[in-house]
Order: sequence, then C-alpha cells, then structure tokens
Amino acid sequence: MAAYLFGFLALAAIVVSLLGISRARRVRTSQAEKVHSRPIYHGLNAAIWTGVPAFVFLILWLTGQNAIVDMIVMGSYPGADALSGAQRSLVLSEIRQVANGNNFREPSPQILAAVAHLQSLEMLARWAMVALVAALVTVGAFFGLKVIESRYRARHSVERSITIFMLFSSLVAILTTLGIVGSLVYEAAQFFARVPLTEFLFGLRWEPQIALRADQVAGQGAFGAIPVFFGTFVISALAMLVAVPTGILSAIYLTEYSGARFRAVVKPLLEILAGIPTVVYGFFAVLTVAPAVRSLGLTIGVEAAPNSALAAGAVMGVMLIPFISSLSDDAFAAVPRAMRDGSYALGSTKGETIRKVLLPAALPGIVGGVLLALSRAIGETMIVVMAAGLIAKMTLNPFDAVTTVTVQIVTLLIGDSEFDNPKTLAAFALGLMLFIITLGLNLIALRTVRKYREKY
Amino acid sequence: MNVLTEVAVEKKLNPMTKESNIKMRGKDVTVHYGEKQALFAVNLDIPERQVTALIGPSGCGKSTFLRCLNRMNDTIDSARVGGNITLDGEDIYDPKIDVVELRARVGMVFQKPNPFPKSIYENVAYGPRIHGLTRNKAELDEVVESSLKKAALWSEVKDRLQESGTGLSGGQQQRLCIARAIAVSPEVILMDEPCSALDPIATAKVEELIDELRANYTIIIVTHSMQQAARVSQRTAMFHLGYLVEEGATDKMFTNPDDKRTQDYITGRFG
Amino acid sequence: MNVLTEVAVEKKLNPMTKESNIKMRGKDVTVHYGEKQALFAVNLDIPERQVTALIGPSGCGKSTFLRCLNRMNDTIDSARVGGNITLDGEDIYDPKIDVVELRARVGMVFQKPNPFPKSIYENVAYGPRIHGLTRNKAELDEVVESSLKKAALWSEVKDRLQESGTGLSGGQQQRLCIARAIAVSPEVILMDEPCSALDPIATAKVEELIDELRANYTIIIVTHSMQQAARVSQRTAMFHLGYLVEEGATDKMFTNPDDKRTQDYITGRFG
Amino acid sequence: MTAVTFPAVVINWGSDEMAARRKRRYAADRRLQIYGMIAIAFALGFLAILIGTLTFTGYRAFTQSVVTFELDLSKAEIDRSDVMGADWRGIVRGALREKVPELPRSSERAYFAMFTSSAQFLVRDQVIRNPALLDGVARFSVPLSDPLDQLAKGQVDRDTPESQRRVTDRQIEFYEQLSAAGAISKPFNWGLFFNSDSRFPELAGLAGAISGSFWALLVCFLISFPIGIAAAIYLEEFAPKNRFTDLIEININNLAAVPSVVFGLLGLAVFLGWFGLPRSVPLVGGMVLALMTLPTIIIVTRASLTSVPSSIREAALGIGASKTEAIFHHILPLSMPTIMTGTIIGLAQALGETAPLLLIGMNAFITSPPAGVLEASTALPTQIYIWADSPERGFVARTSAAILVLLGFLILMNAIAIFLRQRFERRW
Amino acid sequence: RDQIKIVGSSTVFPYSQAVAEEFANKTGKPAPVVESLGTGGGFKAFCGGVGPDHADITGASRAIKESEVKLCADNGVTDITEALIGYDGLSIAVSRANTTDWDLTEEQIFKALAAELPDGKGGFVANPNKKWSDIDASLPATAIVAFGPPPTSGTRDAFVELVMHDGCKDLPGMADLKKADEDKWTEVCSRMRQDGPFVEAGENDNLIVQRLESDPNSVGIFGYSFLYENSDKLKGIKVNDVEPNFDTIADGSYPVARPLFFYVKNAHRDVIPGMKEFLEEYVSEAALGPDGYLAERGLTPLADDKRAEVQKAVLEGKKFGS
Ligand SMILES: Nc1ncnc2c1ncn2[C@@H]1O[C@H](COP(=O)(O)OP(=O)(O)OP(=O)(O)O)[C@@H](O)[C@H]1O
Ligand SMILES: Nc1ncnc2c1ncn2[C@@H]1O[C@H](COP(=O)(O)OP(=O)(O)OP(=O)(O)O)[C@@H](O)[C@H]1O
Ligand SMILES: [Mg+2]
Ligand SMILES: [Mg+2]
Ligand SMILES: O=P([O-])([O-])[O-]
Repeated sequence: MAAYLFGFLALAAIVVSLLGISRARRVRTSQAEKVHSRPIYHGLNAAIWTGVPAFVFLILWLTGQNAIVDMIVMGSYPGADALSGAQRSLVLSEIRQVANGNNFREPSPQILAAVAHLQSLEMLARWAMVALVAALVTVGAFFGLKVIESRYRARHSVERSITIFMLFSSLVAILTTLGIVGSLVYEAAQFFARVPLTEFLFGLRWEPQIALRADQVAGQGAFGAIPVFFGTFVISALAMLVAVPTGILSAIYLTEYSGARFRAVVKPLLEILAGIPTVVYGFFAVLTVAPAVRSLGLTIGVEAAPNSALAAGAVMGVMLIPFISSLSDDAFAAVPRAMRDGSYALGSTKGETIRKVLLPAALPGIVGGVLLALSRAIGETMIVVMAAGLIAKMTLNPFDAVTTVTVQIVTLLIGDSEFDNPKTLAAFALGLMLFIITLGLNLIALRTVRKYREKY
Repeated sequence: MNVLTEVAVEKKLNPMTKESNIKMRGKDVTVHYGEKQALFAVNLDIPERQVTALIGPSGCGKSTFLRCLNRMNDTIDSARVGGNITLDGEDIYDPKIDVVELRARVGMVFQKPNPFPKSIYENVAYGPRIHGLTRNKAELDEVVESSLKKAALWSEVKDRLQESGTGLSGGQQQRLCIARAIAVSPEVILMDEPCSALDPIATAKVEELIDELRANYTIIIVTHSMQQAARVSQRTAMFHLGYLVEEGATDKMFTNPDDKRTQDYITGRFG
Repeated sequence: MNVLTEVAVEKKLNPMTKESNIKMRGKDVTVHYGEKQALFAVNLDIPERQVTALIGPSGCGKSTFLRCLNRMNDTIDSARVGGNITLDGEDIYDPKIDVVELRARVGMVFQKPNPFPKSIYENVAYGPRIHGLTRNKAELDEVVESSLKKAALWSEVKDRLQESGTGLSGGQQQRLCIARAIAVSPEVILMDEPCSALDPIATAKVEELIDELRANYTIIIVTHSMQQAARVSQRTAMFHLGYLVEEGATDKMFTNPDDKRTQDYITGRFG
Repeated sequence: MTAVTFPAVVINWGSDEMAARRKRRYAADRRLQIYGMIAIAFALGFLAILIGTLTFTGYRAFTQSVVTFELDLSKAEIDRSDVMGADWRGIVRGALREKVPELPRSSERAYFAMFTSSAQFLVRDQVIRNPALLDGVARFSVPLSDPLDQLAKGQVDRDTPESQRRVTDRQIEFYEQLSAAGAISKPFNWGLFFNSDSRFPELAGLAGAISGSFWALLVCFLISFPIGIAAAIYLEEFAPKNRFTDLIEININNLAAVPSVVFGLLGLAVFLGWFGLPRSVPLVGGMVLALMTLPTIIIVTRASLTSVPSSIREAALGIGASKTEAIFHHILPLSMPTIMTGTIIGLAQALGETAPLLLIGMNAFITSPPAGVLEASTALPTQIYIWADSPERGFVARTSAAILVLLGFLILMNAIAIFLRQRFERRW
Repeated sequence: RDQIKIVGSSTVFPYSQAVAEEFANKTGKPAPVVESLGTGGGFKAFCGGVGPDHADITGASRAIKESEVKLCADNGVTDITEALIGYDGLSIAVSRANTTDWDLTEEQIFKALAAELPDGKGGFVANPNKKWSDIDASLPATAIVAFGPPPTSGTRDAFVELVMHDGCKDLPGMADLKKADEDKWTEVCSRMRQDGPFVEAGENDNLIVQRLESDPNSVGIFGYSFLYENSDKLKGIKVNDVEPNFDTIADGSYPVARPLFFYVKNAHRDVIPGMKEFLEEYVSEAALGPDGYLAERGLTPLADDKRAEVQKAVLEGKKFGS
C-alpha cells in the first residue's frame, strides 16, 4: 500500500511538473512582459509543492499508524486496563497474528472481536491515509500551478527548497555528533558515578574483571585508563612508524621518480590496501605476522608475546599506507611547479629538491594526511580486537602485548554485558575520552594546515 | 622566409661583437612540445657582460628559448630540444655534461617570483649550501648579505632575515629570487619577464639592478614591454611564431629595424 | 566626441556626450578587499554604443572596476563595494535588483579564456538556454550560429560544434567566450584584456569584432597594450594605484594627455 | 646603491673537489630513489602476500565434491499433489544405496554420513522446481559431507590413525569405490554464490551475505551520497565562513576518526531503540554505515569543490546563471570524478566494516537471502566473522573464499566507479 | 514477525543453527533467525519482555540464575521452559606437533594460570611460574603460553568455576581461607594472571586453533567441538588423567564439562508461527539422540532417560520452577 502511495506521489509530482511547464509556456507566449523564471522552474516548483508535503506526511503517518491503531484496539479490548504491559503486547501480538491468518489455537471471542476491530480500523486508517495524501497532493498541485504567472519567481522558490535540503543535510553530520556525544556522555556519567573520575584518569591499573552479575565470580576490577591509552599510543606509534616512512617514500617515488604509467597502475593498487576489510587484516596479523614476529624475537633473543603490539601495529600501519601516500602524493602534486623549477635552476639534484624544497612546502598536506591516518589508527577496531591483547600493560616493548581503547570498548560491549555495570559503562567512558582526544588532534591538524596553507 | 634566413645567416657570419666575447651560442635550436614545434632553427649569440633582450608576441617561443639555455626544458616531459647550444664553447646538451653544474653556472629568475617557503636567509643560503661554496657559517652569512645587497633588498630585509620569504611583497620576492640566483655566482643570468608582476616603482628598481649586474654577469631578459627592452638592453632579439625574426643592437632595432614584423611589433601594429 | 578641448574635471561634470547616451555611470566607486582599498572614489561615465578602454599599470584596479559593473565582485568574500553605479539610471547595487538579470544584461569576457568543459555548441547555447531566450531547437541553433559568426569563429568551428570547447586554441577559446557572452544579447559587454592570450592574427580579428559590435553594444575593454587601446577605443580612462587619473576621448589621451602620469605611462616611462 | 661595487667571484666548477662533491650528491639522490622503490615494493609485496595467502587457503572452496546418482522417480509412487510430503529420505537413500551393492547394515550409518545430511531436501527442492523430473529417470548431484569433501580435496592424511581424523577407514573404502565408479566429481562450487548460509560447510554459501551487503550498501549509498554532497555544497558554497563553520569542519573530520563500533552503539540506541526498527536488517545496517561514510564523502566533496577553478564559476555567473545553477550545471559535474573516488573509498570501508554490524545484530544465522531492506540478513564481513568462528574444517577454506569474494565485490564496485568516473572526466 | 527468533550462548549457537536449518528444510517454513549474544546477553534479550519484539528462545551454557529469573519475572516473562540438551566439554589442547604426552591436574593448571598463589605462610605472591617445569619437574621445560577465552564469555566463567576453583581449593591454606573470608577466596581462586602467560584471545575459537598450530608449545582452552573437528592437528590434554571425548564428557568423568540448555518463552508458543514444530524438531531423536545430527556437530548427548524427560518437558511446556 505504502509503496503504491510513494509511487503515486512520484507520478503525481511528474505529471504536475509537466502541467506546470506547459502552463508556464502558455503564460510566456500570452504575455508581452518578460517572464522571470523559465518554465522548468515553474514545473519543479509545482512538483515540490505536490510531492514534498505529502511525502513528509506519509512518512510520519506510517511511523505513527501502528502505535495509534494498537492503542485504539486495546482501548476497547475488555479488561485491557488490568493487563500488564507484557500481557498487552502478547495479546496484541496474538490479535495481529490472527488477523494475518496464523491460528495456533482456537482464538477466544474477545480476540476475534478485537481482530475484527483491528481490521476495520486498519481499513479505515488505510483509506484515511490515501484520502489525506490525495488531498495534500491536490492542494499542493493546485497551489503550485496557481502561482504560475509571469513575475512569479519560481527559480528563487526552487532554489530555496534546494538550500533547505542542503541545510538539512549538513545538520545530519551535526546531529550524528550530538547523538554520539549525547549517548557517550550519558552513559559515561553513570560510569563516573560509580568509579571516581580521578581513578579513571590517573589510575595505573586496568582490570575490568569485575563481576557482571551478583553471582558471578571474578576479581575486584580496577579502572585506571592510563595503561589502556598507553597501549593505544604504543600500537598507534608502531603503526605510524610503518605507515609514515613507507607512505611518504612511496609518494616521493610516485610523484617525482616514477613514470606516469607506473604511477597510474601502482596508485590504485596501493589504494586497495585501504579498502581491504579490517577483519582480514586482523586474521593476517594473528596468523601470519604474529608468528613471524615471535620467531624474529627468538632470533634476536627477545621473548615475544603471541599478541605482540608489533604485529598489530605493523599490520595496521600497512592499512594506513594509502592514506599517507595518497594524501602526500596530492600534497607533492600541489606544490607549484615554480618551486621545483626554482630549485633545479639553482643546480640542485632531484633528491635535494625533494628533501629541502618539496618536503617543507608539502608539509601541511603531509601533516594533514598523517594526522588523518593517526586518527584512523587510534579509532581502528577490528585489527586490534583480533591481534592485540586484552591485558592492559604499561610497556614500550613492541614485542610485548598491550591492549587498546577500541579493543576494550568492543570486548566490554560485545559478549556478556549488562548495562548498569561499571564494566560495561567503562566502554562509554573510554569512548568519550577517545572522542575528546581525537577532537584535540583534529583541532591541532586544522590549525597546522591553516597556518601553513597557501603560504607559497 | 628566404630573405629572413639570409639575413640571419649573414648576421651570424659577421657578428657585431668579437668572437671572444660570445658567452653562449645557440645553433639551429629547435624545440618540440610533443607534436607541436615551438622553436624553429634559432641561431643566436649571447655576448658576455651585456644585457640581451628577447621580445616578441605572446607564445612566440621566448620562454622556450630561455629555458633551453640552462636545460630547464629537461623537466618538461614532452619537450625535445634539437640543435646545438654552447656555453663557453662547450656543448651543454652533451650527455657527459653535468646538468647540476650547468645550472649552477647559468642561473635563472622566473617570470613569476617563486621564493621557497622558507626564511629569507634560507632562500639565499640554499644554493651556496648545496654546492658547498662556503666553509662555515660566517662565510655563508657573508654570501647571503652580499647577495641581498646586490639585489638591492638588504636594507629592506636585514632585520627580518628569519621571516618567511613568501611574506614579502611581489617586487621584494622578485628581488629575493634575483639574490638567490646570484648567491651561487653564476656566469649567466636568465630573467623571464622579471617585471611582469611588478608595479612601476618596483620595475624601476629591478631595471636599475640589471644595469649594475651587467658589469659582472651575462644577462638575458625576456620582456613584453618594448619600453623596458629599450631601456635596459644592449642587444635585442625579436621572436615571432617560433622563429627568430631579427636580432641586433637595441638602438638599431628600435630605430631602424630590418624586418617589417619587428617594425610593426615595436610600433604597436600588432601584439 | 566633437568637443575635446575641455579639461578633465569639467568633463566629468559636463560630459560631452548627451545625458541620454550614458549607458552606465559610476559615482564615487570605492572597493576594499578586506583591509586593502583597491579603488578610490572613481567617477566614470560609459557612453552607449562606444568602446571605452581602461588602461593603467598592473594592479591599478582596472579589473576591479570592471567587475563592479556586473557585480562579479559579489563572488569575492572579502570585497566590499562603495559608491553608486547605475545602468540606464537604475542603481545596480539596489537590494531589489536581481543579480542574475543584471549579469544577463551586462555580459563579461574574462582576462583568461574560460570556456566550459562542454561542447562548443553547449558553451554558446548555455546562456540562451538558462534565460529561456529561445523557444525551440531551431531558434537555439540560429542563435548559436549567429553568435559564433559575430565572434568570427563560425568558419573555424562549424564542422566541429560537438567537440569540446577546451580543445580549441587559446585565441579560439577567447573568441568562443566572446560568442558565449554575446549569445545572451547583453546590452553592455565587459572585456578584461581579451587579447592577452592571443597571437597577432587573433588579436587583429578580435579587434575587428569589437569594432563591429560597437554598432549595437556598449563595450568596455581593459588592455595593457597602448597600441590596442589606441586602435579600438573611442574613449580611454587611465587608472593608477586605484585612482582614475584621467579620462577622455582616445585621440586626445594619446596625443595630448592632461596628466603627467598618463603621458609617462603612454610613452613607456613606466609600466 | 650604485656605490656598491660587485667583485666577480669565480668558482671553479670543474675542480676535482667540486666533482667529488657532486658525485656524493648524486649518490644521495639515488639512495632516496631506492628507498622509495623499497617502500612501494613493501606495500605491494604485502598486498601480494595477503592475496596469495587467501587464494592459497581459499581456492579449494571454489570447487565442491559431489556424488551423482540416477533416480527413477516414476517408480517412487509420489503423490503429485503433495510432492513435499513424499518420503524423500527413503527415496534418496535407496538411490544412494544402489551405488554400493551389498551395503552391510552395520556400515549404513557411516555410508550415509558421507553425503550431506540435506541430500533429500536438495533432491526434493529440485523436483518441486521442475516437476517434469517426476516422469522418469533423472540424474541428481548432491554434495559430499564436509569431511569427505576434505578427503576428496586431499586434505585428509590417510596415514593418520583413524581416531584422529573425521573420516573412517570404511568411508575411505566407500569413497574409493564410488570414485572408481565415476560417481564423484568436483565441479565449480556455484553454491558458494547461490546458497545462503548453512550450518553445513558443503551447503553454506554467500547469497544471503552478498545480497545483505548489497542492500545495506545501497541504503548507505542512497543516504550518504546525496546528503553528503548536499552538506558539502552547503558548507562550502553557502554557509558563512566563521568560527561555527570551522567547528563543523573539525567536527566532521573528527567523525572520520570515531571508532566504528561507536557508530554501532549510536545505531543501536537511535534506530533500534527510538525508532523501533527491527534488528539485523540491512536498512539499519545501511543507515549506520551511512553515518560512517558521510564524513568521508563530505570531506572529499568539499575538497573537490574547492579545486574547481573559480574561472568556471565566474564564467557561469558572468552569463547570468544563478549560484545554484552555476553549481549544479558546472561545478558539481566537474567535481564528480573526485567525489566518486571519495564515495568509493567510503563505500569500500563500509563494505568491509564489521564492528557496528555486530552491535545491530547483522551477524545472525539466517538461511535465506533477504528480499528487501527490511528482512533480517547478514553482510559479507559479518558472514566472514561467523564462518571464521565455526569449528567445521570446511569453513576454513570458505572463510578465505568469502574474503576473496568480498575483495571481488570491492574491485567490481571500484571498477564500476572508475568506469563512471572516466565518463565524467573531461579534458580541460 | 513470521519467523522464530533465537538468541543466547555462542556455545549453543551452532546447535540451534543446525536445528533451525533442519526445521526450515523439513517444513518449508521461514528459517528462524539465530543470533549469538553470549549466555548473559541472551538472557538479557530473552527476559526483556513478551511480544514480537523479544526473542522466543535463548541458549545458555549454564543454568539460568536467580537474578535472571527475577529479571524475566519483572518484565512479565513468567512462564518459561528449561531444556537441557547435552554437555559441552571444555577442552585444553595442544598441537600434535608437540611431542609431550600432556597430563595435567587441575592444581597444576591453577598454578600455571592463576594471578596469585598462596605463599604457604597465609599470604599470597604473584604467580612466579614462567615454565611448566617450574610447577612440576616432570612437565616440559617450555614457557607457559595459554590462549583462553576473555572474561566476557561464558566459557571463561565455566573454566574458572570448573578448573580454577577445583585446582585452588586443595592448595594449602585455601580451605581455611574459604571459611574465614569467602570473598577473598573467590577472588584469589578466580583471577587469571595478567602478566603474559595467559593470553585472552578473544571470542574466536578458530583463531586459537590456528595459533596452536603455529606455536606448538602453547596450549589453548576452547569448546570440545573445535578439538573434535581438528583432531588431526590438535590433541586434548588429559585433565586428572581423563582424556576429553564424547564418552568421558557424557559420563561426567572428564571434569571440565558443563551442561547446555535452551529456554523457551511459553507465552510465545501461540503467537509465533512454527514454534511448536521447531521445538519438536529440537528435542527429536534425530537431533538430540546419540546418533543425531547435533552429536555429529560435537554435542555430547544426554542419557536416554534424561532425554525422554526433556522431550516431555519441552513438548508440554513445563513451567520452569514448578
Ligand atoms: N609545456 C608545454 N607543452 C606544450 N606546449 C607548450 C608548453 N610550453 C609552451 N608551449 C607552447 O610553445 C609555444 C611557445 O611558448 P613560450 O612559453 O616559449 O612562449 P613565450 O614567447 O614565452 O610567450 P609569453 O610571452 O606568453 O610568455 C607556445 O605556442 C606554447 O603554447
Ligand atoms: N581578490 C582579491 N583580494 C585582495 N586583493 C585583491 C584581489 N583582487 C585584486 N586585489 C588587489 O587589488 C588591486 C587591484 O587589482 P586589479 O585586479 O583590479 O588590478 P588590474 O588593474 O586589473 O591589474 P592587471 O592589469 O594586473 O590585471 C591590486 O593591488 C590587487 O592586488
Ligand atoms: Mg613566456
Ligand atoms: Mg586585471
Ligand atoms: O556464549 P557463551 O556460551 O560463552 O556464554
């Protein structure tokens, strides 16, 4: 039904816009005076009037209809007031099943009555919906067509509608942030009601093995976030250690040394690295890189943990290569040719030009890319969930196991969880901290980029 | 066209300056950009310690010729250079030639000022540093100071050497680029429309500078302005559609050119 | 045009062209870019169906003034325009004015040719199409053809109307932009250095075109070339450092200018 | 100024000292070039190893051993009005029993365990789809069960003690017998693409996951593409430039760094909690992924809008186009290639994203492909996640194969976009 | 909603999957949606209320707890049926490449993996054991590396309860401690070491299997079905001299086994289509029987009488707790 209505709306909008166009054409031929907007704008304007209000109405109606129908049905169901919420929903569910023809047992007469009521109500609602949509379409079409006359600024009107849509779109990003911050702050506040902020911020022990249920056996639980953030730092640093030199050197080679054809082939290949699912990287880190790191550790005489930070960091670094190489590549390409020429004309070699002139000039772009990659490293989840450890340890040894914020968030949230337990709530506190930290990083990134941008 | 070639050949046989004074010489220089030919068999001698002006309508190949002289065309993938260019009698397109050395000897100032996004000091010090021209900081300081002085910029920037070179005004940037070029003590300086971005006052300063530099350096300047060519150069070469139309002493070119096109161009019949 | 002997100040108060012949008039026009003032109280009348040339050294505000005349400065965030500009006596900065309509009446050809990366046909047809100037395809074809003919481009492109406009040579692109501008039948055409990118032959063609267009349109042209100003314009206005130095009939400006700076500029003492 | 005299400094460029110096400089230049090559070789080598390992473990899943047998259904006394209710188990077992004459009763269990336990359903469904099969002799193929499939693919070491392998010596004998009779073949495993998930590796396929991913990505694309572009246009072209827009810019960049699992939380709270949408459906998955993809598209679109030369904008405005017309007629089409690149990167990330889908239940076990966006389904990455956690051996190869399929999906998507991008690309 | 919705334990997940598939194949009805949320998560979803928005069945790798019964009751889920479907062994395994014949006692396991050990003087010291030979000279002199489930999983709970507590209680002084300070006893006996030898390896058991292969000296803790499927690569470690296999798990002689359950929301039986047939399938001989397809997938089946009891309870909808 609804699908037909949406189809009808689209059709109506098209028809009305065609009517509008022809009407506008007639107005134009019949009047000597200059017409403000082209017929197409009159048509579009009429179509917007016809379709948009009815569309919005239909969406609202569809979201609200069931709840209202249910309310009315239950309102007349005998003894409904005495039922608990659970029973109500059970009865409702049975009514709906019966209405759909699914009988399991002989329905009681009350149910049958309610089913009849429901069906009549739904019929009514359906016709009401159709009637109202039709009315809205008619009124909209009438108005949209009526305003067509030579001086009517249909273009302005259409452009205003587009602007409103664009404004709405940019609000989505803002609403997303508000949603994230809102939910994080709400839950994190509950966490901090149980665990002191100072312990979270300055505590050196992270052991959220607290009992989930009253009758579960577990340790005490400690919520010092520093080791977790320290682990994030170590793994991100290792990832950057792999990604930054590889990315920048690749970009240098691609922009300055390689031929155009080599570049055209290699650049998309490198970009595949960014598109490989992170689960796959996770498997690769655990099954291929981690054992290699262990044997590497053995040959150099270092005891390597099976979940070494190095394995997770290195693989994550590979994932980040294209971020840095592509953005650095763009940054190098954006350095005006004049800079290169200036340097070559003084008698410098390619290498000198790259190191002494291009690199400083492209630095803002490169820094931007590096910071984006760093943000990704900090926020990356699946690789570390699979490849990094769960035990929070303050160590700088890359062969040792560390845990990261995202690992903790995922482990605390997925699996057995109870939403009023500090252990689960800790995930939100970690998420909030992480949000604040990356916000700071991006602030620095924007400042840095602004500071150096367009200086040459 | 026949007449033109004859004139050109004659001129080459009887150069106005003595043979010993020829710093650079282009023989049958041709340049292709991909399919398109941008220069056609250009023969031009550049006398030492004089200012040679290259004039001609837009797109006639002046910049292209200039860039041939220090092989900056190497950096353009599609460019192919033919013919023969010598510096002090040595073929600069010889594979054995060291481009880095060549470019150190033949400096260039570009049409648009292009200081590096570094401090003023670093801009000037860059060349001496990569070529290892100085032994220590004091010597380097001296080179920077004297170069900026020669470029008539010292007084304006001596208190702000550590500020970025890109923060200077257009005219100052242009002079900074000149200072940067002469800091390497090149033998030849190529200047591509050095005043196109400049206001009248800055233009006057740069012209004055060129006049002074002439004492020690060989200078080649490209300009769109007849007036400027007349003011600063001793010799002038007129290009048109990739051909060298005429060249000679500036006085003569501006008063009594041999070629009709030169005449027309100078008197504003076209261009 | 007959009475040329009056002094400049007087001329502004008593324009030698009849009031009815003034197409556009700028009164005390000032422009600021952020802090920097680029135009200082410029008063200039543009007579109908004549070519007015704006000359002056680089950066003196010619383009800025031109862009005031069809409010293209609106697109620059930092630009603020003061004073009063009228088109047929109507204030074009009046909030009630529809900018889109204004720009349709005052067309512009930019300093650098900027064809859309679409076919040649689409480039020219775009304006008539968005303004709904034609009723059907045949009419549109006709407008495109006649515009290209006026811009002296038709013979060169009539067989390749569907090819991209950006694939044309610089001069052809420039003429395409001119065709595009006149396809909307504007009343005034602003041309910012339309020949800067052109070779001599193309320049001659554009100048010829301007001469023809003058019969129907009011034309304002910015040029760096004195020769060009002298050849194509009836009136000339000389700008310097944001001030209108002098304006008057072209003949007089080039033979007997009132202002010392005009004299110097025209004879190549600076610029 | 004229008072300054310039002593000519003469430098001997040809001296040995200078030449040696230049040699050192050239060496440094070459070193940098080599480092660059090493970096690229490292990155590409990693990619090659990754794909190589996947192919090595996954290629086996692209074939499936099947047993082929003949069945004369006209003799089977099937009630044509109730084909579904026939004794398919008996019919199929009877046919299979014929393959090994004199099958001892004691070995029956071992023998029938060699074939997929759903054999009778496969045959039944095939007959229901094509009732003509009821009229005579027809050939049917059913997959071998997973342990036998492993055996057929040489994955079982026959020398290991019987207790340490999933196939018994008896089954190996039967297998040899069947295979000698030519009843066993290893055709291409179309089931990998056309079956839905199953508990049994030999039947498990990706149809559900592929269509789930398809629907989710479609939703993601339909939401994030227009909204992302509209938001970018608004922010870049219409919004005033001030502190507040700066804040929005930082904020959007920051959204790109928010861990994906947090988006899952948001989806859980908002779409499932507030809006009451059903769990595990591609619609919700797509909306969550769209929230993740939006920042990427916005950032890239803004960058590409700014990179359109202002001369184009001026040209349009100069003719009398309105701002909106200039944007939609000229600027947007010109930035389209870059926008599409960004969309591709964003969608590629969305395609491979697991964590948020886990939170909204798109990792459920569902045995039929979704017919639309409101039916429960999995997605490719979550399917990989589920298979990777399944004990059966057959899933090891299938996991790798699924990853390869996902990469194929990715490359297909990229290829389409690159094709479209080339159509949009215009020479300047 | 026209299909059944099943949530709950990841351990029961594969069995529910198999039944769901068989059910769909047999009846041609839409297949149930099975989601693995963990035992606790499953109860949370299951006990959330009645009605089509809530799950019909939840799997559990332990019996429902008091607190969960209460949660259910609070939300109106008062009528549920419990079904014990079989047992799951928690295997401790090593790669076959490891040549040692492993046989550990629970006490040795505790000494290897606990965070703290009693120092014999009434206090506790951080676990000093780095190599197996540090615990008992007869054990190999290789480093202790054990991959195990994270604290968020039911498998971990079971391991702690079944192995660690048993291994802990017989240590000197622990019995006294239990009397004196039960909380302290629980903490000491439950905490796994955090200094490296015990590696919390996430929820993915296959990952552990593959890690054992690449590192023959490490041991792994995971569900028996994974050992069963990978018996050519892995071997089970005997615990208290008992090897894990179907027989030892079923007869209870293998100490690390736990019961598996599912719980049915009876209120939904009449509301959700196919519930009845599905439950019939789940408790049928073909599924739960000794030769049933669930046993084929690694479930240790119930004894015959027990099974009949369960079948009866499920089909009749016997109310839990009554
Ligand atoms: N990189 C290039 N690729 C292709 N063609 C080029 C390139 N550079 C210049 N050209 C062409 O070569 C010809 C000569 O160009 P050149 O830059 O030498 O002109 P010019 O005399 O310096 O002009 P202007 O006075 O405008 O600077 C022109 O037709 C130009 O279009
Ligand atoms: N967008 C801008 N922002 C800031 N300053 C500007 C901007 N555009 C022009 N200016 C400044 O305004 C002054 C006048 O510029 P305008 O472009 O009008 O010069 P012009 O006379 O057209 O010069 P040219 O002959 O070089 O085109 C110059 O000093 C210039 O630097
Ligand atoms: Mg040039
Ligand atoms: Mg200008
Ligand atoms: O999913 P669990 O069985 O580990 O709770």
